[in-house]
Amino acid sequence: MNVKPGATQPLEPLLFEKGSPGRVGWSLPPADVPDVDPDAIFGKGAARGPVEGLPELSEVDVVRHYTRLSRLNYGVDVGMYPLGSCTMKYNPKLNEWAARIPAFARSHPLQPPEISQGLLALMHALERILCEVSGMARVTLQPAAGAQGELAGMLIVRAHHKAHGNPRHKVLVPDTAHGTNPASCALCDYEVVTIKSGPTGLLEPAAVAAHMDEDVAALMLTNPNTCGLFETHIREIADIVHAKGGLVYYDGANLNALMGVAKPGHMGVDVMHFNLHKTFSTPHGGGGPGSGPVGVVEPLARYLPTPIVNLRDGQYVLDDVPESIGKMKSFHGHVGMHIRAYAYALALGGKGLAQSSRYAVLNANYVLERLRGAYHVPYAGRVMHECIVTDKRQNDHGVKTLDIAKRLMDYGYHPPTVYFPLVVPGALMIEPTESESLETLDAFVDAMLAIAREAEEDPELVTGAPHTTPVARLDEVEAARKPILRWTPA
Amino acid sequence: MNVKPGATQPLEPLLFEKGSPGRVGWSLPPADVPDVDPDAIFGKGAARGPVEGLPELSEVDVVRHYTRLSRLNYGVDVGMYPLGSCTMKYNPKLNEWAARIPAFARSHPLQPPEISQGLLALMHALERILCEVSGMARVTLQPAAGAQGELAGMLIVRAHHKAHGNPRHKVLVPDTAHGTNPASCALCDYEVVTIKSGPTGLLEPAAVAAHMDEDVAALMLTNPNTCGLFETHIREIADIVHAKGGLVYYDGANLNALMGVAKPGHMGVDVMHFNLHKTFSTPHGGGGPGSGPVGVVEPLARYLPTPIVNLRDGQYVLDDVPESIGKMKSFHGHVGMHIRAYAYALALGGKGLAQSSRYAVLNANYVLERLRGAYHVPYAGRVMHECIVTDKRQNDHGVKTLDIAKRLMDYGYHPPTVYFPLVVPGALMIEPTESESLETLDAFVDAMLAIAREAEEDPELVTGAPHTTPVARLDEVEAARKPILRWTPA
Amino acid sequence: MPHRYLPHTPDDLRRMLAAVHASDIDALFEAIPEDLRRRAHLDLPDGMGEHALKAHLQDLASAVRVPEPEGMFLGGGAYNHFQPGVVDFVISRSEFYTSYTPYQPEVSQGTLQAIFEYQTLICQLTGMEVSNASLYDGASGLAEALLLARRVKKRPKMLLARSIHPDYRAVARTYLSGSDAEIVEVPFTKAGTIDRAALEKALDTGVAAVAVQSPNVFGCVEDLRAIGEMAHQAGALLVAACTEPISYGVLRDPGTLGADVALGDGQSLGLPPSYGGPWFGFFATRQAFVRQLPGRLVGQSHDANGRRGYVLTLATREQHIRREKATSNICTNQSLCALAGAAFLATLGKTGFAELARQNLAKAEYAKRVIRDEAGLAFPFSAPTFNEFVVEVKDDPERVLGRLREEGLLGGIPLGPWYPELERAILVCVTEMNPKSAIDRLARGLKA
Amino acid sequence: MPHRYLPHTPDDLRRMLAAVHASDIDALFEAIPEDLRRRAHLDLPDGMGEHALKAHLQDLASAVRVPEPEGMFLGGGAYNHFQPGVVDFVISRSEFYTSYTPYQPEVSQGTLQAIFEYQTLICQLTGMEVSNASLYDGASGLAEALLLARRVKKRPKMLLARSIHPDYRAVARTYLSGSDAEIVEVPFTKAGTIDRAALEKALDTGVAAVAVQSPNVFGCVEDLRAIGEMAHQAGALLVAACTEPISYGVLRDPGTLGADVALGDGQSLGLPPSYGGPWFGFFATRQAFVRQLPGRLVGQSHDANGRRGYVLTLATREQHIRREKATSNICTNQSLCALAGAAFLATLGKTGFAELARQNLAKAEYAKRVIRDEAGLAFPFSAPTFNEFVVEVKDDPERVLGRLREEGLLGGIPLGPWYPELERAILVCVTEMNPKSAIDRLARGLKA
Ligand SMILES: Cc1ncc(COP(=O)(O)O)c(C=O)c1O
Ligand SMILES: Cc1ncc(COP(=O)(O)O)c(C=O)c1O
Repeated sequence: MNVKPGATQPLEPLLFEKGSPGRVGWSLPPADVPDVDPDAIFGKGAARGPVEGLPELSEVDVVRHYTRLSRLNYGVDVGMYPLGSCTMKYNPKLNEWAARIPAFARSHPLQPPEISQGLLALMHALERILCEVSGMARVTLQPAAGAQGELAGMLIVRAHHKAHGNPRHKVLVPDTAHGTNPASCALCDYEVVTIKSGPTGLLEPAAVAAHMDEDVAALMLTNPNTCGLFETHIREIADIVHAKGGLVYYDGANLNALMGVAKPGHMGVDVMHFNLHKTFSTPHGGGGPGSGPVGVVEPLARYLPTPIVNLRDGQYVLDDVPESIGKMKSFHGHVGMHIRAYAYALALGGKGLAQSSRYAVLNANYVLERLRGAYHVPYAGRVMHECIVTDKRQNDHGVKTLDIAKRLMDYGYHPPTVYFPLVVPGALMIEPTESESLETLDAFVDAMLAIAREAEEDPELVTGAPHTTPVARLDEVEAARKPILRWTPA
Repeated sequence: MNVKPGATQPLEPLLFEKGSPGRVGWSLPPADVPDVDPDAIFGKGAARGPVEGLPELSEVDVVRHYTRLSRLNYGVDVGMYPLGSCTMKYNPKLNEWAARIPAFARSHPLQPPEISQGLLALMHALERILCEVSGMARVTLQPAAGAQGELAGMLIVRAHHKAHGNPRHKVLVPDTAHGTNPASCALCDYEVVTIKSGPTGLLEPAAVAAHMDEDVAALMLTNPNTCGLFETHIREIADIVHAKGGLVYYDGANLNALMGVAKPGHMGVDVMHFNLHKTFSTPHGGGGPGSGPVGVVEPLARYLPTPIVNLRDGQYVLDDVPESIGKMKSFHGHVGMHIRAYAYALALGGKGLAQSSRYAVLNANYVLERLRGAYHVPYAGRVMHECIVTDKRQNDHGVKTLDIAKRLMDYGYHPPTVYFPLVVPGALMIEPTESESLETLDAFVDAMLAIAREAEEDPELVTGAPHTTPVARLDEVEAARKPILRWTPA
Repeated sequence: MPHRYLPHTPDDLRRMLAAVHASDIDALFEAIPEDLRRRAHLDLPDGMGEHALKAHLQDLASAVRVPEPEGMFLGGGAYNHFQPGVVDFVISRSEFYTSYTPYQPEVSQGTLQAIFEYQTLICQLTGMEVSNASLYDGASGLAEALLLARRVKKRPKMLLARSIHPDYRAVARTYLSGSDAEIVEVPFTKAGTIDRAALEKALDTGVAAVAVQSPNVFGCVEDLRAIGEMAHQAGALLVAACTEPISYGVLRDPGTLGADVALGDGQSLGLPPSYGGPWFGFFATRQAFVRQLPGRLVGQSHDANGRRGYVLTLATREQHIRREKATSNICTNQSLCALAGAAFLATLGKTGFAELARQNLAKAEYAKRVIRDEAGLAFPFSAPTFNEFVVEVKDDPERVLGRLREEGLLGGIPLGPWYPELERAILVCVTEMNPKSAIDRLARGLKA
Repeated sequence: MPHRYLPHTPDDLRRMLAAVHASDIDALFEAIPEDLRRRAHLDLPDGMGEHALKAHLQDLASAVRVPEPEGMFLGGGAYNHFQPGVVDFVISRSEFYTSYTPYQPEVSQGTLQAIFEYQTLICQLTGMEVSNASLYDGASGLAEALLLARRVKKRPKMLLARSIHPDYRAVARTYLSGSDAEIVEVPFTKAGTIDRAALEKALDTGVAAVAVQSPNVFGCVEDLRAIGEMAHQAGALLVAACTEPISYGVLRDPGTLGADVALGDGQSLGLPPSYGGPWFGFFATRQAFVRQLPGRLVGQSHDANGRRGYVLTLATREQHIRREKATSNICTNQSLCALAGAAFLATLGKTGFAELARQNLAKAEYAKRVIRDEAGLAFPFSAPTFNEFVVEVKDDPERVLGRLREEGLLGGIPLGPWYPELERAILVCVTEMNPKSAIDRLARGLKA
């Protein structure tokens, strides 16, 4: 280690490097029933003593360990988090309270529906809200995240085709698509046919038509796409797909641009997923949990994952779906996330949701407009809820997208998404979300402009960044070459 | 400002430097009753429009503002906080939950006792616990903090003497006393007579006897005293005071050394206060709220602040105290703190409380023993729950106590109490508390030893500290010369 | 036996005892006389696991049968308001609640800046020039204001309106009981406000301060301007306490009306009643008296690199420097509660705070109307009120309130125990938490 | 109209629109066909203030009538355990729950180190060599394990014990429904465990994996070692799911017993049931299969100054790099829940976790005794169990459970809907949360 003690705030040792044998952070009252002998019950060799290696810490040790670790993290509560495609909007505090209401948190997934009416009512109401926002006929709340939603959706596509005699073999996926799209297709044994997007960043009807045939099960697209552009030709494209009996799958990761602005259900979309952890403000939790409901048009509702909540004779019931693709998850999905998303939708109401999308789009356009002078902009014209700039100009000074991203940390911001979508070399994909005020946007843009100047005047300041974070730039190559994936005793 | 943007993490603007007219962070539903015209009700000139200057922020702005500010702070949850005389022990998470139980938090102080039995039972039980720990006959929970406890206690002393015909005029206070002791005496119009402590740091019976006469209302002392030493002669001293009709007031700030080890009630103490925010783990909150119950021997109970909780016929009742000194606070004191202290005492139980004190003392002695080689130790022998070292040796290199304190921050620790007690020049008063493990103590001592080395080898590293905190050393002199005590519009 | 709060393992103990050259822990206590130690056993139950303790506390809580907030009409110094979730989020940040008084500014900028902002917010609400960092509560604030007046004016007499909350007066009396200050109470009129003729008579050159409360304990708004003019004429200070700071959102601030000290309880600003605390006392005064202020102050400064920062300042007023000559004995104050107050004001903001005050006023006015017009009850006092008021019932108040309690309503506070002459009077408080339907039920119940 | 979640003021809007050269916000949406926009109105109610929304949610909650934890005897995949306060404290730290996947390690060391520790803890519990950073749940974990086996073994057949939780099997079927993999179920015996004779028969060279669960859906402990030997003999992998990870505190780890993949739901490790989630799926395997692992992995590295640090690693397995060739489509996982699990294990520690497992076992054994000896009921299965077991009642289970419900007990899960042949059977789970008195009441109620 090249850093002297006291030259920078100390890092935190691992849980396993702390503590002492016999120290405890928790204890049970003595049992009120006779003790038993595991060896006698399970037979020797099948029973086990205390788990070797588990930490031995007092309560304050644990509290400090995680408090200190948390302070090494950046989050939405710390500042602007313009991570494109991730919709890092504000996560309301009320939602955290709501999910922890004891009657909700303590509910067992197999307790009888008669005593669970409040939860079922909430899930049913959330489904209605998602239907209204999307124009879909029915929505399942079961999938755990966007990618699982995609899998559920593509299995519904498959079920539909199978019911019509042939599951088909191919799915068309634009080259701008998120990695989960082709991966989900592959899980359903569909061959992925990549469609090149046009020079304006849009999917062109002709390109779709050229690949569309009766062995294509579906077109899978994101709208606005991952370049932040609305797929203007979507209905024409949907018609082309439908004409050959194909279905249109809509990746709703970017729905935050469209609430109250346009409904996928009117665009020719047959199946779609939502990311409640994007559009509906449920927190990302450092990488999850998410929630990825799937919406479908009426004829596909019969394939939805089972069960589904219905209202019958004034009672909410969990109904089996007879032709269902099956179950995606144990029980009912991430109900804790449903509660948060529901609270969010109710807090904003119809008008507030529509305003959110409008402001999200205004924010992205505003940032783009202010960055134009200093950064290369790959696509002309307006954008939706996110915008892309690149490092093309900065490359002349040896400064790359990754450097700009790292340098932003020194200014107190989380970097944008970098090097995605793959079709834009050196992309910096900026999604401010509607949560950011004009002043915050201005301060962020000012930092970007300062970095552009630094790239010209003092490029090493940028390529050596970050300078003010708890650790300096980390060696990711080394990590992958000789993976150390767990602590082991020295 | 000499710091370039991006050279250090940005600080946080003031609330008033953020926001924009018309922005809101909260709203009420429309009223379900007719609106009214304040001008008509109060008369023009007596009514007022919106308060000028209040912030206009969205919810996320507020959350971020305070999250960022919090990250500029150090707390017990961040690391060891060896602030002498402050007992910065772990603040259990369970206690925070307990104080927020809705039925407790929503209780109005004037709601009838019939519906408040759970709270009154808790307060009564806490009084019994404090009596058991201290050996006092009765305890009032009303005082808000230690200093208010002192005032209540000294007013009880005064009431006692008044009832015996003469309130008397003087109070004896050792020179090691905390500043609140003389200040509280002054509030009761008692003249403070300072008693010099002896060369071993202890109060000497002869010194007390020399000042004791029939115009002395009380001796006010802290035990262990603020040098961390047990006042060995306490009973002899109490006898001297009692012989002249005086009372003994015991400042319980350092009671963390003595639970289950020795009871003030057996030492000749007549009145004392507790600091629940020290000994009983209620959090310090960046300077409060505290809670400073006062205990008395039986004959003084009649003077306690009114009302007091009694159990009668199986019901808890709030009884007036007819000869009471009056009220110290509106209502019943800091009940939220009583709940926390009660939960703490129950979590540990009698054995655990006794262990706490024993380990607190062991920790202080261990630290002192390890520091002896590198720092000057003003008093020989063992200490109780805290220990004092000084900067005497480091002075040769131009390094002072304040520098050592600031340098500790770079090693990730909160500094000890500095320059207190006043009788020890350049004191560093270290109170580890029982919450700290051997490893933590060792790491802290290692940092202290490293600083002692730095003081010799590279004194400017120490005198220029801190180097790694959010701001560098602050100019306190300038602040006092031209006080800026609030933000004003530019 | 190891405990979750105590990290010492048997092996740690062995090593530490060896290091301090002690055979056992008892050896460390040799300075304590043997017989003290022998008698120190704690006759208390054994410690409890987290689960059992939670269950026990929940049992106690279930023996507290407080109704839903919509049925709560108690005020009288503690008010039934909504606490935005943001406030509890803020004061639950570890670094705020587990830190000490910010004596070391380099690692305490969070608390320091937040309190500097708090001081500013209190100045904005009260219209005063300087605010301290908080006091224990409004009641001790009144006492401190009188002590300040005594230091500033060097006069012994304090005139206190009898319409000040009795707990405020009681605490002031306790605080001043050791001193030579003399407290004289001034009666109230049928308006429910201070009797100005009596005040006029009591005002002489021995008076250091005239203290009133507005809104006062009856909810009535005092004419601070007129009282202030009288006080100032006599060379005394005007001390303007306040039962309910939400009223600052619709009532002219005491600073503009001539107050020399403004103070009160901050509970309404985001803190739960908690059966009486902890809350915070706000305390603000004129610039001229800054060196007489009790309690802590945060001031702006800068660091060695010229960056703005905040520090505790003017400590020469305080007990840890001045000892018996300090302006007050206060040390620990109500920092975290003041932080909650600041977060509350920041969240509500200019618009929300005005809206909140306006709705409190409107709800109380509606309640008065239905109680008068539909329940046919009378109000003993005529002065305008903010969100609480006194109503005279036709039966024993305890009986009336007992009946209301059976319907899930805490209908008000009987005033008889505080003011024997008001034995049929109930103090009723109505806030944004009380829906119209509950107010209507209350009116019906008061009548019955 | 401004909203607390939306910072845009009218003035901001004017300035921003001017900057983007748009007359109004609608102009920004010109790329969207007019008629789509015309039909996009949201027929939803207006937004709610925080107070009203809280009240509404509380109303919904009051329509959920779940009994106190002491009367809860439901298991079957979600368990009734105590959540130490520390766990919720940890996952309530803003910087943990409001951050994204730690793609930028310099500002994500908190999450990265915590997950590295999580991976270690899961390896310790399961006795496996590598753990990923979590999957959605145990059920999809089973599916991923089968897909892993398919990639590794290049064989199509998967043998699944019918004693695996039906939801696990259902999800595995769904995941594999698009593929050419074939799922064959293996029956259970009177012991309540997999029928090894049937397994022997089904095991041929087409089999990629044998999957069992231990404890299984009946609470019964499978003989992993024997099953593993059979599987390995046939060249197949042993996939060892687990209903209840607390059992690892008293049962030999699957790694030692020969499992190639160990997986399950982590709910018991500090997460509330929450009507089904979110929890996390843990997933661990042998070092040899590390490049076949689904999901994220955190690895140790160092920074430019040589300080230790953590990064996401081996991303070439993942969808964002490998797209359709990825080992799984998973992207967002259950990071915060995994963090909760790690904090739970850190808090309980070696001693507490062992103690917890032991008490669960003791409580369940006691319950079996009173149900057998005092209620006189029989158990259809003979294999040893951990904290849940199957009991046969003498009446319609729905009726028995309905009666128990009236006494405030959720007495168990009727097995008929999952296993028609077990129409009189109830699955009963007993944990540290059930006091002896409640167990005794349960026994009496089951008999009645
Ligand atoms: C466009 C797009 N599609 C799909 C996903 C996958 O969603 P999830 O991470 O919830 O599985 C993402 C996530 O970033 C995305 O941005
Ligand atoms: C010895 C001593 N006495 C009294 C006090 C005053 O207590 P409080 O701050 O609670 O008013 C303190 C506080 O630090 C103290 O250390």
